[in-house]
Amino acid sequence: MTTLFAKNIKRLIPVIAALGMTAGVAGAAEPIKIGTFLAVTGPASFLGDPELKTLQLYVDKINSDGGVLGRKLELVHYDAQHKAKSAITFVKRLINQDKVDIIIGGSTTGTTMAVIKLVERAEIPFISFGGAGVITDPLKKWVFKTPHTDKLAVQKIYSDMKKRGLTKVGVISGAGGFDKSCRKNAQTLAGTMGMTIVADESYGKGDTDVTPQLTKIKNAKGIQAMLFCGFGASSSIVAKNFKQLGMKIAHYHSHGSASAKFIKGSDGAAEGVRLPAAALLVAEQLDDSNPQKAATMAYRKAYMAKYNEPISTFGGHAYDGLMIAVNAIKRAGSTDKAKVRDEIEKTSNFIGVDGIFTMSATDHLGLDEKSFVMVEVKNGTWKLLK
Amino acid sequence: MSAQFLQFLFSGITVGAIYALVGVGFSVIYNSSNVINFAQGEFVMIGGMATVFLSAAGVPLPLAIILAVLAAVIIGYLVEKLAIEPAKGSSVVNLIIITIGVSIFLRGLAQVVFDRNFHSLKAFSGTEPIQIAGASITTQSLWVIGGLVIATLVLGWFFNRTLTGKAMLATSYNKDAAKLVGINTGRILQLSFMIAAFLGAVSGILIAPIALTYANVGVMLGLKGFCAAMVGGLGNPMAAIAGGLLVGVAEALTAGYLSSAYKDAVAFIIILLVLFFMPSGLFGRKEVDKV
Amino acid sequence: MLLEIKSLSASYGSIKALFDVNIEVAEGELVTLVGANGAGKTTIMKVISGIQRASGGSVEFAGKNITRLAAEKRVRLGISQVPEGRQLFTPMSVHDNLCLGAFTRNDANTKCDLDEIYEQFPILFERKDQPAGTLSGGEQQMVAIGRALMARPKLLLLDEPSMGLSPLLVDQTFATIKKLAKQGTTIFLVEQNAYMALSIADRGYVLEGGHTTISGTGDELMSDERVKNAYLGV
Amino acid sequence: MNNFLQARRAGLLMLALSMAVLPLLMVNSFHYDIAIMIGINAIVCVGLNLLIGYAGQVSLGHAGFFALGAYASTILTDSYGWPSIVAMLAGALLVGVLSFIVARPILRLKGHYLAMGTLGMGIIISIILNQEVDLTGGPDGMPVPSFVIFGWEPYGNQVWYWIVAIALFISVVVALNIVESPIGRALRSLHGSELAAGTMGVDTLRFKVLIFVVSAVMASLAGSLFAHYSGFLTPTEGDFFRSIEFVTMVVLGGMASTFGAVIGAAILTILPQILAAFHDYEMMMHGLVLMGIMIFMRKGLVPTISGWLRRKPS
Repeated sequence: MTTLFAKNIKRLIPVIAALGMTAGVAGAAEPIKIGTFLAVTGPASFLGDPELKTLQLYVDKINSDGGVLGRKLELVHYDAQHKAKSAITFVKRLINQDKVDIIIGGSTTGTTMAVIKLVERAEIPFISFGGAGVITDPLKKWVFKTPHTDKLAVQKIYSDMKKRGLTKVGVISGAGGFDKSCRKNAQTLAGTMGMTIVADESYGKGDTDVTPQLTKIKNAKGIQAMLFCGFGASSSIVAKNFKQLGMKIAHYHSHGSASAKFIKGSDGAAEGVRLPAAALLVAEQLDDSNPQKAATMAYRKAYMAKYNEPISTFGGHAYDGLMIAVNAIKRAGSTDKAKVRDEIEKTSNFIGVDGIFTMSATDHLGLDEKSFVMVEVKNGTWKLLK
Repeated sequence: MSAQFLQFLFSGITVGAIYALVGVGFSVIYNSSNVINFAQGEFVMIGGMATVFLSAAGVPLPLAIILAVLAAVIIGYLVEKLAIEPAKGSSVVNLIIITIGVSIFLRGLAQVVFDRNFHSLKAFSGTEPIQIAGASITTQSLWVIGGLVIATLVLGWFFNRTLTGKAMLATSYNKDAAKLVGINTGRILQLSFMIAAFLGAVSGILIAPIALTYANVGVMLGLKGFCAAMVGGLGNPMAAIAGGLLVGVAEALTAGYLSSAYKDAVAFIIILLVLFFMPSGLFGRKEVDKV
Repeated sequence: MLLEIKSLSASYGSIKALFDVNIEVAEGELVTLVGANGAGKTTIMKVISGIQRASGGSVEFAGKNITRLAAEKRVRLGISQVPEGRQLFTPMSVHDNLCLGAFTRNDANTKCDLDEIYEQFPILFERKDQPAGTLSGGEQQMVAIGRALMARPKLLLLDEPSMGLSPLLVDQTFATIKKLAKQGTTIFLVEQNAYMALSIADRGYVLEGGHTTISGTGDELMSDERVKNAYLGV
Repeated sequence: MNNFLQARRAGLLMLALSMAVLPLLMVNSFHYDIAIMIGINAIVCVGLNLLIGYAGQVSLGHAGFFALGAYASTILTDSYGWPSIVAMLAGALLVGVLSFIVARPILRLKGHYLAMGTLGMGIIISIILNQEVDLTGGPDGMPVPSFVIFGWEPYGNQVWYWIVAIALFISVVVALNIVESPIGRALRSLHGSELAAGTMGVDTLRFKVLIFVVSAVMASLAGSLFAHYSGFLTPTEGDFFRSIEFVTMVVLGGMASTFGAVIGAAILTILPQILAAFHDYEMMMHGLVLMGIMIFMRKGLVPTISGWLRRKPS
């Protein structure tokens, strides 16, 4: 028993040591290390997959153009899935072992929130791709983000509803973090924006049918519109059930449904669904005078040329994050973490895929409601609403 | 009000039919091997994903369906041959971990062979719902329910009328006695995995237009199917069908009348109640503790 | 020899249950094996039918070494066992139980031809749609024997057929066995009720402490003092 | 018996020694992080091993207890301002009472029914943690206040390493004492044959309940440590897959081997870090490793390897 245990421990040692071998060794002309942890597999892979592809695409592009400050970029990536614990472990690995200069990524709000304490303690700049507003509100010194918040999305949706005279809303949301955060915003904003929530339903993980919930919404008194907070396969299931029940009220989704997969998966049921989305989604429909048109078209072209698959708005978050980071490093003239952080905060009028970013000491997102456009599904494709 | 109830019932029966089909797979395998196959949900996924990818590759849908089911059945056979058979005589915990290992492996494989996105199949007979007494049901739901009815009839015929079916039942009742009348119980075990894979794949294809399909679609369906089999009483395929419908309808009614947030807990609360008060399931036979 | 067992041994884990067992059964014979409880009688049966593995020695059937053959394949060769405690498929009907006995016979006309069995055991015909588990002990024994006969065995193994039966039913059961033997079925019978067994057997063996000790014709054994003292309670 | 005591003392010595030597091999804070996670998982596994390995009762719901302990600590310190030690003990008490209440009906079940019962219990806990957003922060989780022991706040992975190492050592001592106590002997008879134990006059259900509660409380305490160490908590800590992970660690290391539980925890904590290099193939490899070990080393690593060693006398 004893000797056996000793043998096992001895056997373990090389494994642990091997983990240490990968630790970077300092050198003079070393690359700028950009650390990232994304949900490339698992249920949030629809976020992480295009994000990683975008990062790889543009890191290669920048390197072939001579790099940044004369140094090459090196992307250090781990697949943290949607798991907070993996995110914590991998961010520790990025900070302590890989010794990266900046961290971007974190596909979900959950994985982002989980590592905030770590990056704040390590004092390393961090640009998240997580959706929820809590990431930068309240403000954290070292934390920034690129995607529009669900709060902005709900604001945009409510404004559109108001414009059409709809004030009585039924909300349906899933069990995920995005869903719950969006639902909470829908509740709190309803008061300030003069909306009334007349039904509030939710569904579970992996549910295949939500007609009972929609039936309740359909029968809610005075209902005029339905808002769906969620993403992935659920978006299509909700749309299909909505159609099945012959519901006639206005049908709104959050920006979580802003992907071609949603329309395709809905088998025609997505027709008439309105949602807020990044301009990227309808880049070719933008006015030529729109300053975002050039940036979004360029990203779209590059991505589709390399991967031969439709772009998603999520990859856009990664593009903006990487570019904001690179620009800040250029302006700082070094990878000094404090300087880079200050420069990120000074980002101003950066025309990205998600919108035009102007950050400040009180705003670590730098986007407003205007960065969203409202679109509607028409004839199986996105139609920009003006 | 009654139209609303009917609507909940339609939803419950559609979902319940899916749980039932998965649950029957659990039962059939448990019957011939006392193995709870935690990879049962993955057969559902393989059926759906393979059909989607084959038809996207230009294979006509009926052929794609046949090939997908065939693929699932072959994988079912391989799972038995390569993971279950070598573990003959292992303890319950070991077998649980092995089948969970199979489940993780198959999901990983699907991510590599297919992809990580969700996909949909077009509804088999259009998307126009049918109205019944103020409630509506999609034609695809009818396909699912029809699939369950046919599966029930075929299984009933198989177990009660064919010698192979009877041999399968006999093996579940008394393995040694089955060997003594010349039944190859190893073959029966392989057959049970193939039947379970067949049922899983068929349900995966039938629900793909409703629930969509993706590499992890089987996880929750597998657990709920397990509930269905357990509520009915492990080892009785017909009871698993009743169990599945019961769980599905209970979920829909809970979502409709009580709380949609805790709808998912319903299946598991039913399970605990059944286990505490009727340990061999609602329709199960008493199990004698083996010394 | 139809069945030839040579220096057979078997064990449960590290416990040796049998060693050096030697038994021969010729075609048409009714041979019995008697011994005390726990002597290993049932283990021998299981080794012959293939449910239990032998750890040494050999089992030959009709000149073929079957020591390592799977149980279900032995049925095809013509070995049928009526196991101890009957081991019916209790939730299934009597009819289905009997039909499963013919599982290995693929010829169409015997698919499930139960006339002979029902002729032999008329009571089973009356009970044919009842679940086997609801029958009385004696009737269940008939089903078990009937199921084994359905395979048209060359060798019928009977393991403790009198166990748990009332004296009247024991007599009935032994009458049945005798009748089967007369019809030409080769039978190997294991019994705790040594007196009954030896009185109908052509030959017999005594199993003691896991190996065969005395053998002889039924009459010889019945008059052997050692057997008398130990097993016949005389 | 004497032999066993000797082996046990030597085993503890080895454990203490290896925990003392390990820091010499660890180059950076990330290595400490892995070691700490191993320690926390190992505490759960040592407790779970009493239940699975010695009492022969499967639980597919222990992550529920782990998460309850973690959330109790977090919520009581965060929302109610309790001292972390008190919150930790309160969490343990809560889990103790809860596990005691569910133990009797659940442990009457056997085999797959027991597995299903514990699985259902764990999933219900996990659903509650996900749904009660105001209390738990929902699926996105909540930050955890720092751990404070009598005014001292441990900071840095090296400090945490020692806290967890000491906690693990105590857990192993407690577990070994239980194994060697009259209860432990009763437990082993349980595993052999329950009916036999029943006829020997051992009140099997009472012992099973006791062990169930002990293992749940150990999971709860480990959960509290985890929450404070990681600083952020999400409901995935209590989900079905986490429960499976714990069970796998126990079975992989070797059932009915306390040190095996520690080794199982170590291997399965390191494994994902190694498999991370395989990217797309990570899940497939993970599944294969589970299957392979369960098929070829049924009794788990430690008993199987010690069996090999015993077979060839060296």
